[in-house]
Amino acid sequence: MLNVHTPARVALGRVGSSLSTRRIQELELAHGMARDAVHLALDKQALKQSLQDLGLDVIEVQSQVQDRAEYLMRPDKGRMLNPECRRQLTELKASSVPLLLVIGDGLSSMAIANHAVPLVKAIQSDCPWPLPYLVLAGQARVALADEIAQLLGAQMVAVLIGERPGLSSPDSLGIYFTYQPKTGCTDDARNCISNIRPQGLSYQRAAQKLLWLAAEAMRIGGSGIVLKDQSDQRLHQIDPQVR
Amino acid sequence: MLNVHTPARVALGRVGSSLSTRRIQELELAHGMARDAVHLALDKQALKQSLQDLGLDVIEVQSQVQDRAEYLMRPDKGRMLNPECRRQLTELKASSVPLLLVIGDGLSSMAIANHAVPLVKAIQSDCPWPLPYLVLAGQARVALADEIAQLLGAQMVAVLIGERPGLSSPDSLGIYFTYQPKTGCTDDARNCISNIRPQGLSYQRAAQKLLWLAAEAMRIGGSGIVLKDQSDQRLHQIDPQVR
Amino acid sequence: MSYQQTVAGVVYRFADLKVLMARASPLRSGDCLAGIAAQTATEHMAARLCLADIPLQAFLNELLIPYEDDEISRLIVDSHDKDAFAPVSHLTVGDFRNWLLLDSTGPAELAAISTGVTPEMAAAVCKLMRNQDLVLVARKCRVNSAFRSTVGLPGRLSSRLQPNHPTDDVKGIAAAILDGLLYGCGDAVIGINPASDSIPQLRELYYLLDEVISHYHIPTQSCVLTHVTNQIQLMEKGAPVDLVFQSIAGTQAANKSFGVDLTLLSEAQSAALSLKRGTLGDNVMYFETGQGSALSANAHHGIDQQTCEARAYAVARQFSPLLINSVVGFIGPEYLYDGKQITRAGLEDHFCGKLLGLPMGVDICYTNHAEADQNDLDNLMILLANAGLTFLMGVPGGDDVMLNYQSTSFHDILVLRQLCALAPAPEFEQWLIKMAIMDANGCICPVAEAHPLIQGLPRLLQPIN
Amino acid sequence: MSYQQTVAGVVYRFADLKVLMARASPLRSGDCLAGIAAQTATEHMAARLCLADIPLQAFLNELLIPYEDDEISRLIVDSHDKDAFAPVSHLTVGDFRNWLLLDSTGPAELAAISTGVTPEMAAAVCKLMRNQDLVLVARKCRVNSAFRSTVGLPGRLSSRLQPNHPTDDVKGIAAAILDGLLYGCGDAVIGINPASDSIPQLRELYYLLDEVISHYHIPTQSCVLTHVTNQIQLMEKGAPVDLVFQSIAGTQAANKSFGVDLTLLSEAQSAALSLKRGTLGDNVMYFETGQGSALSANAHHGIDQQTCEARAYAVARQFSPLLINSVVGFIGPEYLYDGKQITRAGLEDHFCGKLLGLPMGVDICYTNHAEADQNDLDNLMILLANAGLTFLMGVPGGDDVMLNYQSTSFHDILVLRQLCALAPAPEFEQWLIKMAIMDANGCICPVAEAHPLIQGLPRLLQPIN
Ligand code: B12
Ligand code: B12
Repeated sequence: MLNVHTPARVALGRVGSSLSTRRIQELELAHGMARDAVHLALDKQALKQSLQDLGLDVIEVQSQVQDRAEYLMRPDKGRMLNPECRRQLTELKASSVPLLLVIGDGLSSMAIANHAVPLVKAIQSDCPWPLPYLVLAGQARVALADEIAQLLGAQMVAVLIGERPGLSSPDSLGIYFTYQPKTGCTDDARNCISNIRPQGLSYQRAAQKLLWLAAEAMRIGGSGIVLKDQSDQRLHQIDPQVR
Repeated sequence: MLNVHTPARVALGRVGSSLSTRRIQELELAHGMARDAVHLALDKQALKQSLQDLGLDVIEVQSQVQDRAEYLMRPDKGRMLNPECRRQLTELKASSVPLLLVIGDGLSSMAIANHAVPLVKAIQSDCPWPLPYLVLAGQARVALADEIAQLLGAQMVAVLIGERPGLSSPDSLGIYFTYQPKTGCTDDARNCISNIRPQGLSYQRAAQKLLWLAAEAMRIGGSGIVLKDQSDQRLHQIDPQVR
Repeated sequence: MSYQQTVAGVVYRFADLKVLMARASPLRSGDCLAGIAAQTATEHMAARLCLADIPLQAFLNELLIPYEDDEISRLIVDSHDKDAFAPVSHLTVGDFRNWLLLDSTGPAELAAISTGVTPEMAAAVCKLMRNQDLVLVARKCRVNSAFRSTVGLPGRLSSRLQPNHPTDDVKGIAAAILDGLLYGCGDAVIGINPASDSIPQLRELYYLLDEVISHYHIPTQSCVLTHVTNQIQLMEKGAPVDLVFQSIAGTQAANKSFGVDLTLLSEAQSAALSLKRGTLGDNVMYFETGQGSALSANAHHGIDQQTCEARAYAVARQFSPLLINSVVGFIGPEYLYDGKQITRAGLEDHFCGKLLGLPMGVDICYTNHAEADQNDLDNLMILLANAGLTFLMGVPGGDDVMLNYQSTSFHDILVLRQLCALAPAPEFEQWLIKMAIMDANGCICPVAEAHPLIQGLPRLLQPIN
Repeated sequence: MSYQQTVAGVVYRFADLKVLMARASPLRSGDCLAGIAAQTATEHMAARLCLADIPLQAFLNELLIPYEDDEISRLIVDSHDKDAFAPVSHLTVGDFRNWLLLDSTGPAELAAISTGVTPEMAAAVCKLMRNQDLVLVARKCRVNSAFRSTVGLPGRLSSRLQPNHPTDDVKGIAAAILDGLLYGCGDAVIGINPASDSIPQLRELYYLLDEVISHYHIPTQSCVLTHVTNQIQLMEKGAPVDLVFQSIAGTQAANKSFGVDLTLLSEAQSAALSLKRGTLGDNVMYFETGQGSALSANAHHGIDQQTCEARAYAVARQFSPLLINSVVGFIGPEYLYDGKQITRAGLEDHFCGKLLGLPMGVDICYTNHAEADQNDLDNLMILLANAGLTFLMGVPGGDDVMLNYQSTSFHDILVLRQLCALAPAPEFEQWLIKMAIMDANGCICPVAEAHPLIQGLPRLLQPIN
C-alpha cells in the first residue's frame, strides 16, 4: 500500500530480519540491467537524425576517451575535447548563441536515447533565444561542455547528460547549467536539474526550470551557488495544479 | 630463543593481541618477493648448459601454456605437451631409460635455477641406472611428466619441479615420482619428496630417497600409496648421524 | 625534506612527505589516476618501511599544503593541541601503530590524544595498519554526540533514514519515512537528499519532517541535504531546520568547488545553534565526505586521496557535528575500483574519523559502474559493525531511486542488530518500544493495521503546508 | 530433466540440474576453467531465478552423478533421513532460503533437519544466499564434537596449532608447539603436516605429540596429516594416534586420486576408535576439503566446485569427525581467483558444513600466486568469527614455512577472541588458566622465564624416542 506513493522499494516484507529470496533476486536482476546500461554505446546516428528533424544543426564531437572502459577510469580525459574536434570547433566559426545545448552520453547513453529529443523539443518550444544548432558529445563528462561552449563563444551552456544508472532508473537524465563557461570552471559555478525522466521530473518542468535559470543568470550575471532556483514560485502562478 | 630451532616465525612478541609494525612489514616484504618468484621466467639456456656440463643430454619441451598468466589459470594446459613437442619426442626415438628425470619450472623457476643442478648431480652420483639424458620442460605441471615419459618409453619418471613459493622459501623444490607413468595417471600413483633446498631436505637425502623409492617400486611393481617410504631405516644404518 | 629507503639493494627516494605518503598508500584507482601511486610493489614497500620510521613530529614541521595556501592547513596547525599530543609525541608512525594496539591503550587514552592527532598523522598510521587493526582500534574509540537522540554509545548502532524520491514528492517521501520507522530505523537522522534545488520545494520538505517528528514525538532529528547556502536562506525564512548539512573535502580548493569555506560553515552553524531545537545536545552539523572528491575537483595538490579525506575530518571536527559520514563507494570506480578498494577505504575512513574524535558513520555503498555487488556491501557492513560504527544508511530495499546507487537497507540494519547484538540510540529505543514497533528483546514487531503510524498515515500522506 | 527460464524476453535452457546449478553459482575461476560457468550475466540470473523455483524434492529424484557410478551418490541417497527432511520437504530452494532466515528457525529446528538435508540441497540454497545470509544462518547452527576437548560450543572459537617444519625436525616442531601454546592456541588439535612420507619419521612425530600432551595434561588431541594408509600402518605398529586425518573430495573418482575410498576411511576410523584415547568423546576423525580438488583430479563430472565441495561433507558426516576443515584458498587462483572469491567460498563452505551438521572449521588462507593479501584474510576471519566458526588455524606468524602459504596466526586468534568476545574450548580454557598462560579475563599473560612450559623446554627440545 505504501508503494503506490513512491518508486522506492518500500513495504518489501521480511523473512526474519532479511529480504526474501524474491526481493533479493529482483535486486540482482536490476543490478545486471543497470550494469549493462553503463556499457551501452550511444546510437549517435539515430539521435542526430531525430535532432535534425527538430530543425537543429548537430555538431558532433568526442572527448579524449577511446572506449567505455577508459571512460570509467579516466574522467580527466572525458572532460577534454580530443584535439581533432577542438580544431574543428575552432575552424567552424559558427555564429555564437546565448544558450548552447550540449548533449553528452555521460554514464547512461540510454537516458540520452530515451529522453534527449523530447527534452530538447520542450526547451525549443519555450526558448526566448535562437537555437540554430547543438552539440552532440561522445564519452562526455559534465565539464566537457565548458571547453565546447568556450570555443563556440556561447554565453551560457546547458549539458544534457546521462546520470549514472540506478537499479530503478537506468535512464535518468541530468542538466548542468553554467553561465560564462570556460575550461577550469568548477561545480560551484553550475546549477543542476536532476532526475529528468517520465518517473521523475517531466520534460516540461525541466525545460521551464532551465529557461528560468538561464534568464535569471543573465539578470544577476552568474550561476551556481549565487543563483537560487525560485522557479516554482512562478510555476505556482502559471499552473495551479503544480504545488 | 625458540627461533634457533625453526625457520618458522616463532617468538614474534606482540602489541596487544597483534603483531608489531615491524613484523607486519617483514611479512609484507616477503609477500612481494614471493609474488615476484611466481612470475619469474626460467633461464633455460643457463640451466641447459650446466646440465650438459654434467654430461647429460638435455631435451627441451614446452607444455601447451603460452605465458605465466595462462600457466596460473590453466593447469589443464600445463599438463599437456604442446603438439610440436609431442611430435618431436615421438620422432626422437631416444633409447628408453628405466628412470627418466624431468625438470619443470612449476610454480617457482627460482627453485629450479637454484637447486636442479646440484640435485641432479646427487642423483647421478648414486644412480644404479644409466642417465644419458633428461627433459627440461617449460610451464610444466607435475602430470606433464606422464606424457613425456610415456612418449620416451621410460619405466619410471621423477619430475623435479618448483613448489609454489612461500614467504620464507621462494625456491623450494619437490620431486614427484611415478612408476609406469602414462597420460591419465593420478596422484595416488605417485610418491612425493618435498621441501628440497638447503634450509629443507638436503640434495643428498632427497637423491637417496628418490633412488630408494625407485628401487622399491621396481621390486613391488608399483608406486604411490602402495609404496611406503622406509628409506630412513636404511639411512639410519648407513649414516648413524641421521636419526 | 626528502626521504629514502633501501629495499633489496635498491635505493628509493621520495621527494617529500606528500610523495612518501602517496607511495605508501594501499593501492587504489584514484591515486593511479592522479599519477601518484607507487609504480612497483617494491617501491610501495620501500615507502611503507620508510614511513614507519618517520616521527609523528614530522607532520607538524612539514605541511603537505603550505600554511599560506590553504585554510585547512591553517586550521590543522592552529587547532593542534600540544598537551594532548604529548603522550605520543616521541613516537614514529610505526610505533604509533604499536601504541594504538596495546592493551593499555583504551578508550580513555585514545580520547585523551584525539585533539593532539592531526589528520596527516591519522592518515599515515592508517596506511600501515591491516584491516583487522583498523577494526580493533576503531572499536576502542568512544565518541558520542547528541541533539534529540544520543549517538555513538557502546553497544549501539544508529541509522540515517534516507527516504529520497526522484521528484521530492511529499507523499512518496512520507511513505518511505513510515516504512523506515516501522523497521526501527532513523535514530541518527531522517535526512532527505532533495532532487530539486528549488527553495520553495525545499521548504516543504522541512515542514514535512518537522510534522512527522513532532507529531509522533520521535527522539530524532531532520536534515535536508541541499547546499548549505540554501539551508541558510531557509533558516532565515524561519524553516524548522534541525541539522545543517554540507559535503566537505580536505582542501580549501576542493571546498571552493563545492561552494563552501570555513566562514560559510561557521555562519551556518551559528544560525542552526540559534534555533535551539536540540533537546539533549547542540551538535547541529552533519557532514558528508568521501575519497576522491578533491581529485575530482582537481584540487588535491598531489596528496593521496586517503590523506585528503582525513583532512576533511579536520574541517568536520571544527564544527562538533552530530554526524559525519563517509559515502565510501559513492562516486565511482575511478577512485575506488572494486569491492576490495571500497572495503579498505570504508575501514580507513571510519578508523581515521574515530581516532580524530568524530562520530563517524559510513554510507556502505557502491554504484553500478563499479566492480562491486551486494556481497561486498554485506562484508563491509559486518566488519564495520564489529568496528563500532556510529551509524549507517537505511534506504528502502537498499536502492536509492534518486541518487542511483545501492546502500544498506532497513533490513541490513536489522541483520546487524541481530548479528552483533546492537541496539539503536537509547532514547529512540524507548520510543520504538513505546510505539510497539520493537519489543523489549529488540525484535521488530509485525506491523498491525491498527498501529498509530499506519493510522496516521492518510493524514501524513496529505500535502502539508 | 531439462529446465528453462525467461529473462527479458530471452528463454534460457539448462540441460539438467547439474548444469542449472553450475550456471547459478556465483562466479569463480574454477567453474570457468571447467567450462561450466554461465556465459553472460543474464544467463547467470536466469539460472538463479530458475533454481529458486526448484523443489528440494528434485534433488532426491535427480542425482547429479548416477547411483551406480559413484559411492558418494549412494551414500547420500542411502543415508538420507526422510523424517528429518519432512519439515522442509515441501519447499522450493528459494523458499528454503526464506525458511532458514525466519526467526522461528532456531538452533533446534536447524539441528532437527540436518540429516534430512543432502549436500546438493545445501549447495543449491547456498548459491541463492547473500554473504550476510551465510553468516546469519551458520551462526544459528550449533554443532559440537569431543575427544579430549569439546569444540563448537557457543561463544567459543577453537584453533588448530599447526607447527610445521620443512624437515620435520623434532626440535623445530616442538618450538612451534610451545610458541602456540603460550599464545593459548591448540585446543582443536595440534596437527603436523609432515614434509616427509617416511614411516619411521612419522612415528617420531606421534611420540613427540603424545609426550607434550600427556606430560602437561593438555586437554587437546594430536594429529599427523600424512596419508591415511600411513596412519593405519602406524596404528598397527602401536603409535599413539589420537585423530586420523585424511583429505577428502566430493566424488568417488576424486577420492580415488587421493588414494582413498569409504571402506578405507571406515577401516581407519575403526582402528582409531579401538585405541580408545578420547576422554570426553569418540569423534576420532579429522578431514580436510577445499573447492577445486575434484576438478584438479579431472573427477568433477561437470559439477560445479561448490557443489562438489558440499558432497565431500557427506563423506565427512558419515564418520562423525571431531573436526572438518575447508582449506579455502589453499590450491590457487585457478579455482578461486582472488580475495573476493576466496571470501565467498569460505563463507559458503562454512555454511554448508554447519547446515549439514558438521563441526566446520576454515583454514582462512591464500597462496602467493593468488590475487589476495593479508587484508582479505583479516576480513574473512572476522566474518567467520561472526558466523560462529568452529575453529581456525594457528600458524606461527601466519607463514607456513613448509606448505608455502599464508594462514591465520596465533595473533589473529587472540585478535578474534578480543574482538568478538570468544573463548577457547572450556577444558582448554581451564588448563590455560591453571598454567597461568591466560588470566581469568581471557587475557594472555606475558611469558615469564620461570613458566613450566619454558622450563620443560630443554627436555622437550631433546630428541624423543
Ligand atoms: C556523483 C554525485 C556527486 C559527487 C560528484 C563528484 C564526481 N566526480 O562525480 C559528489 C559526492 C562530490 C557530489 C557533491 C555534491 N552534490 Co552531487 N550528485 C552526484 C550524483 C549522485 C550523480 C551525478 C552524475 O551521475 N553525473 C553525471 C556524470 C556523467 O557527470 P560527471 O561529469 O562525471 O560528474 C560531475 C557531476 O556529477 C557534478 N555534480 C555532482 N553533484 C553536483 C551537484 C551540483 C549542484 C552541481 C552543480 C554539479 C554536481 O560533479 C561532477 C564533477 O564535475 C547526483 C544524483 C544523480 N542522480 O545524478 C548528485 C546530485 C547532482 N548532487 C547534488 C548535490 C546537492 C550535491 C552537493 C551540492 C551537496 C552539498 N550540499 O554539498 C555537493 C556539492 C556539489 C558541487 N557543487 O560541487 C544534487 C543536485 C540537486 C540539484 N538539483 O541541484 C544531486 C541531484 C543529488 C541530490 N539530489 O542530492 N555529488
Ligand atoms: C597444493 C598441494 C595439494 C593440493 C593438490 C591439488 C592441486 N591442484 O594443486 C591438495 C590440497 C589436493 C593436496 C592433497 C594432498 N596432499 Co598435498 N600438497 C600441496 C602443496 C601445498 C603444494 C604442491 C605444489 O606446489 N606442487 C607444484 C605444482 C607445480 O604442481 P601441480 O602439478 O600444480 O600440482 C600437483 C601436485 O601438487 C600434486 N600433489 C599435491 N600434493 C600431493 C601429495 C602427494 C603425496 C602426491 C603424490 C602429489 C601431490 O597434486 C597436484 C595435481 O596433480 C605441497 C607442499 C609443498 N610445499 O609443495 C603439499 C604436499 C605435496 N601434499 C602432501 C600430502 C601428504 C597430501 C595428501 C596425501 C594429504 C592426505 N593425507 O590426503 C593429499 C592427497 C594427495 C594425493 N595423493 O592426491 C605432502 C606430501 C608429503 C610427502 N612427502 O609425500 C606435501 C609435501 C605437504 C605436506 N607435507 O603435507 N595437496
